[in-house]
Amino acid sequence: MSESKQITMQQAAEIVKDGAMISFSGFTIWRRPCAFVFELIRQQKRRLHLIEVNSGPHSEFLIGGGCVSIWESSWIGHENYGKFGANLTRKLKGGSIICEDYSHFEMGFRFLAASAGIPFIPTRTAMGTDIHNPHYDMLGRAGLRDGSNPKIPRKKYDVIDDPFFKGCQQVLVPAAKVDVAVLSVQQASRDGTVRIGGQFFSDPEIARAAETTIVVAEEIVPEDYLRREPRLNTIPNLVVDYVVECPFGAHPTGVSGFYDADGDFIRNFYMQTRTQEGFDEFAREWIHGMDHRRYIEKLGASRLISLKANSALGFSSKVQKG
Amino acid sequence: MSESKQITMQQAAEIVKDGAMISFSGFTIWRRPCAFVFELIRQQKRRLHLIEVNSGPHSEFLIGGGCVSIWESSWIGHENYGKFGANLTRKLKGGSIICEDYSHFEMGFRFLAASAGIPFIPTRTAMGTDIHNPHYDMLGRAGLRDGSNPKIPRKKYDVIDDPFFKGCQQVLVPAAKVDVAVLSVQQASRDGTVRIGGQFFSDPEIARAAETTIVVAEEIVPEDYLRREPRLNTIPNLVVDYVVECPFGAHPTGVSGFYDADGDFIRNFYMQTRTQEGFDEFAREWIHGMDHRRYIEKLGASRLISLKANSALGFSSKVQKG
Amino acid sequence: MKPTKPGRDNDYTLADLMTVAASREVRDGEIVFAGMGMPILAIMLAKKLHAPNLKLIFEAGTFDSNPKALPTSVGDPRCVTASSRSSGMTEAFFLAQRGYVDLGFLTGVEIDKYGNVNTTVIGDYLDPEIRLSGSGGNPDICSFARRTVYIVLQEPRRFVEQVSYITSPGWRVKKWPSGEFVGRRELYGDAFRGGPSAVISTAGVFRFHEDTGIMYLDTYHPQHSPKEIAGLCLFDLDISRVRGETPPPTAEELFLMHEVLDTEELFLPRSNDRAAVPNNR
Amino acid sequence: MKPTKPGRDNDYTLADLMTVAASREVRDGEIVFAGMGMPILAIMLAKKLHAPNLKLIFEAGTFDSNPKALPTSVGDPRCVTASSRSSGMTEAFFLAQRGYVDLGFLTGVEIDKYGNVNTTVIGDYLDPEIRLSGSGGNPDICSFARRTVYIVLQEPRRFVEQVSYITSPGWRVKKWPSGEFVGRRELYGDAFRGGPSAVISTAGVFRFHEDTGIMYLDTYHPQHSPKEIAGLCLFDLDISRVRGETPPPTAEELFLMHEVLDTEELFLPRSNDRAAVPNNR
Repeated sequence: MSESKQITMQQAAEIVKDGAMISFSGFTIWRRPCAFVFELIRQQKRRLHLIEVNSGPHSEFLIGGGCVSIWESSWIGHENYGKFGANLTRKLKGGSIICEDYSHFEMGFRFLAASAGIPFIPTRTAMGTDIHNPHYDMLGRAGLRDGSNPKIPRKKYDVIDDPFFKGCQQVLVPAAKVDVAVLSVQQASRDGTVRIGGQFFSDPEIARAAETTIVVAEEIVPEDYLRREPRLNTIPNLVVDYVVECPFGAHPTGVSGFYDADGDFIRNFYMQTRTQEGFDEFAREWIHGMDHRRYIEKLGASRLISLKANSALGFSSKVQKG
Repeated sequence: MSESKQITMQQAAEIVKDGAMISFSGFTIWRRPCAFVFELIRQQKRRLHLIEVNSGPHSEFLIGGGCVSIWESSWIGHENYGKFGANLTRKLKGGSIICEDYSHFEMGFRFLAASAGIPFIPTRTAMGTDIHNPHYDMLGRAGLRDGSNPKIPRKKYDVIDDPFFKGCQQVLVPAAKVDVAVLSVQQASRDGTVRIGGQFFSDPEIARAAETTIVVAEEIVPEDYLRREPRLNTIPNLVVDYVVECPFGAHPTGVSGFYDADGDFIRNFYMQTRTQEGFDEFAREWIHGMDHRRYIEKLGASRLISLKANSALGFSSKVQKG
Repeated sequence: MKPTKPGRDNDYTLADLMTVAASREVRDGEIVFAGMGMPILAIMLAKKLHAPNLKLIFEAGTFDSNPKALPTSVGDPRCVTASSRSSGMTEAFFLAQRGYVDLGFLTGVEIDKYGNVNTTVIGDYLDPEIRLSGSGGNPDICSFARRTVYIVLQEPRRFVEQVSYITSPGWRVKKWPSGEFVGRRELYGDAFRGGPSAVISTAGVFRFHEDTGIMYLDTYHPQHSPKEIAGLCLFDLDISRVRGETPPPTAEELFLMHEVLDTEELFLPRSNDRAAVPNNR
Repeated sequence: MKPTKPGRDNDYTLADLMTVAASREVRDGEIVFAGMGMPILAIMLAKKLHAPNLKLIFEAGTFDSNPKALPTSVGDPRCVTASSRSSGMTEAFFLAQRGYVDLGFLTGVEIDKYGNVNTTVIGDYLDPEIRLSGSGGNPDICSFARRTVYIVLQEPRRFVEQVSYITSPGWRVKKWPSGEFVGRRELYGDAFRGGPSAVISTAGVFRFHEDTGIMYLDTYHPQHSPKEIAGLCLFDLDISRVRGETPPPTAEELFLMHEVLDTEELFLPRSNDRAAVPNNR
């Protein structure tokens, strides 16, 4: 048995300092560490630099809560349950947030580079688009590419000629280095071994890209159980610094094999938070003065049962998807 | 059910043309497609450019058989059963083979780059060593970096300054593009889905780096059996062009969960083939005029049983490892 | 399941027609990289009809997927069912960049005559009227696939001379740092594989001229006319090559869409309201 | 298993002594990247004694491995048993390059006074006397680990002023294209993490001067003397800092090595022949 890395949700959120660069697991409305994000909002984090492969409801919570100064990603929305990031849009118009756009693959490759310990990686995606428009380098326009934050690259991207094959132009995208990565996963053991079910998205890369990696597991399972089938484990213990146990910790996003995304909750959040007043009301009801146990109680048992995955299928056969 | 990609071993070997760039699955003395290599020798392939993350007994067979003109890799030997590549050494001294040395990680990253569709990748390994000595660029010395073979890069490596972070020097290594990759695996279905047991080495990268990918499976299993647990599959069907079934197809190298490496066979091969006459005698006994069925019969049932993996352990509890 | 009567031949919605038109863009044996909504429905329909050997890749990490229940998004566990392999995004990105993808299926908010697509902002990027969801994998799939099919609502503000922001590259794109327009083939060099091949709108099906890369009308949906459609574009639409009406859904197609694929009416409402169009990401 | 009597205190082979000396280089909690043979034995011994929380990485793709049976090579299925994760080489390479590795454990054929190691050729690379196995992961592990321990046979032709070919970087290395020697820290820049920290030979244990990076003798094995060892090096060996004899194996160490770890005598023959040394890749 190894040393335990288990801590509480409150302790985990305290690791994130104001101004930190932070990234999360998951994909759009799946496996987002929402309970952790609610705790960040309760702890009134400020000036976070959110950097993600793609964003979702958890990002909208954090942005609406006033915690985020920089959003660097490729996409934000709620899939079928809300087209855009209403909170991001509002803060962008109000000038209180900087948006840095990359393409989806570019963000993925940026995390891959950071996770591989290399400063950049070539790609030839999205050439000829306004993503590469030098006037739209928003971190550069804000004077943030001066090297004072060693994790922010000095250029948004660079271009070189391929020295090896046909000499064509290659775009270099910089590593996405982060201070803290927080992953919502199905199972972890106290030593930090992680087993993700279903698609694992960019989570292994995000875990290795960070200085500090926190895992929020639906369930903590015995270490020797996970070690019986090492090929089923997604992230080795040595990459993980802290482990938190939190059932339904990704709600209202979904977790393969555990529960579906809560479309009603997400749609209501989207509709309600098109204004800051709406967000503040949502936060009073669902975030402030709550903890995760009270949040779950408020959702209620029948709602959780309807979301629960059928254990043969890996997803709910009851939930209304539309 | 999908279309079948199954062909015979003889048909598979016919895909490899004289002068082709070829790579193989596995790691030193594990999961090497030796039965396929014996068939290449029987078909008298010539001027192959063997490019591998690391080499092993299968490479020594192919080199001893006179099939290889260029060896590009990081290591050759037989682990505990033979220190060096006796056949490579002899051909190198005789001037009939070109050796291009990279480090192990460099070769791994080169295959990663090819498998990702990018022409190079940065790394900072092996800096300051003679691997980067420009006088030791052997393909360059042989005039092979002129672009006439579009898969051979114009430089062995290149150096640029990191434009994004601290400005330090980065080594760029070129993609390892290959014509044909041949993988020895535990299970495949006729549609090309591959399930590798144990460590999968660099096999997914090698499979994607090639124009044509051939899988030699210990057993062909039903497609719907593999599709029941997609996360256990290592390589998706769309990457694989052809599938061959061949039990004990990696002998004398080992296959996790199926059989151990045959140390006696490898040691005898190593000792016997320090001269070309020795190799020719080995080839008369084990390769020419044989097919895989006769080879297996010659090994004999008791030998195979002693090598066979214990199904709980994944390796043989009987074999003498020393 | 008891088959229900597919209904009369012309008893279909606009969304049905668009889905069917999209499904006809798929060829058998192709590797298809799909976004959600109408694209996934169209692909699943093609697989049940004329393209049984197509292989479906989901961006979040599954390959040759055979979903039994309709996924609502790419991250959905429903994508994994009976796939050849399930893993993560890096592998999906590598496969696309390495050239395994024949056909991409996407949606757009704004499109110009060269097939440049915008899903990022309406108005000035530095002071936007509307901030949209952003690129997602739109430019990536369009960069790497041999052909890309777009689904777009037909409105003058969406079919424009020049998009507010090029999210996804068409046939003439911007060369940086100057921003001058150049041909896609010239900019992409040996990475060139193809580009937008068709646009399916609420009014018709469009394709691109082989040499100039300029959009032209191929077929018009019933109750529309080429001239009317030209009036719904802010650029000068070429209607000289129009082949006729977009063929309507067959009874078999309608049955499969409503009684087999989208029984929950996630993307295809059954109402006969011809204005019903799909959720357009 | 019935414990057998460990034998008298001095009843050990040279290979036993070297393995024990190597195991003492491991600190508890470290992440260790190991080559096969004596390195793996030394690490497994350390884990059973003073470093229960060390985590073992195998290059072929397993992390925090806990082998029950002694693997004979890194690709061996025995590496996978009870590991935290088993996968492939790219992940192992990424973890090393990303900076997760504290300690590397390697062997060398030739070594110079700056700790440059050769495992590629003896003689002129362009016309070699002997072609060796090549680099393998030797330079990679030594480039990325904070400390690296080498195991080398003590012979004058192996402890040389300058190696025939630098396979693995020591404390002064070649800067290309000129090939001039520069300090490792200068060349590696922000990628600098450390370098060779100890050499365990058949005659003694060596370390490197903190400022100059030059090798010095730390301890000598029983039946050797510092002067004799200096005579077994072709460079001028600093013996001014020698601390005394290499401490011999304890009864517990011998018991664990022979009765628990290497019961098959794969790497540690039981004979009392002091010349017995391990297979040296």
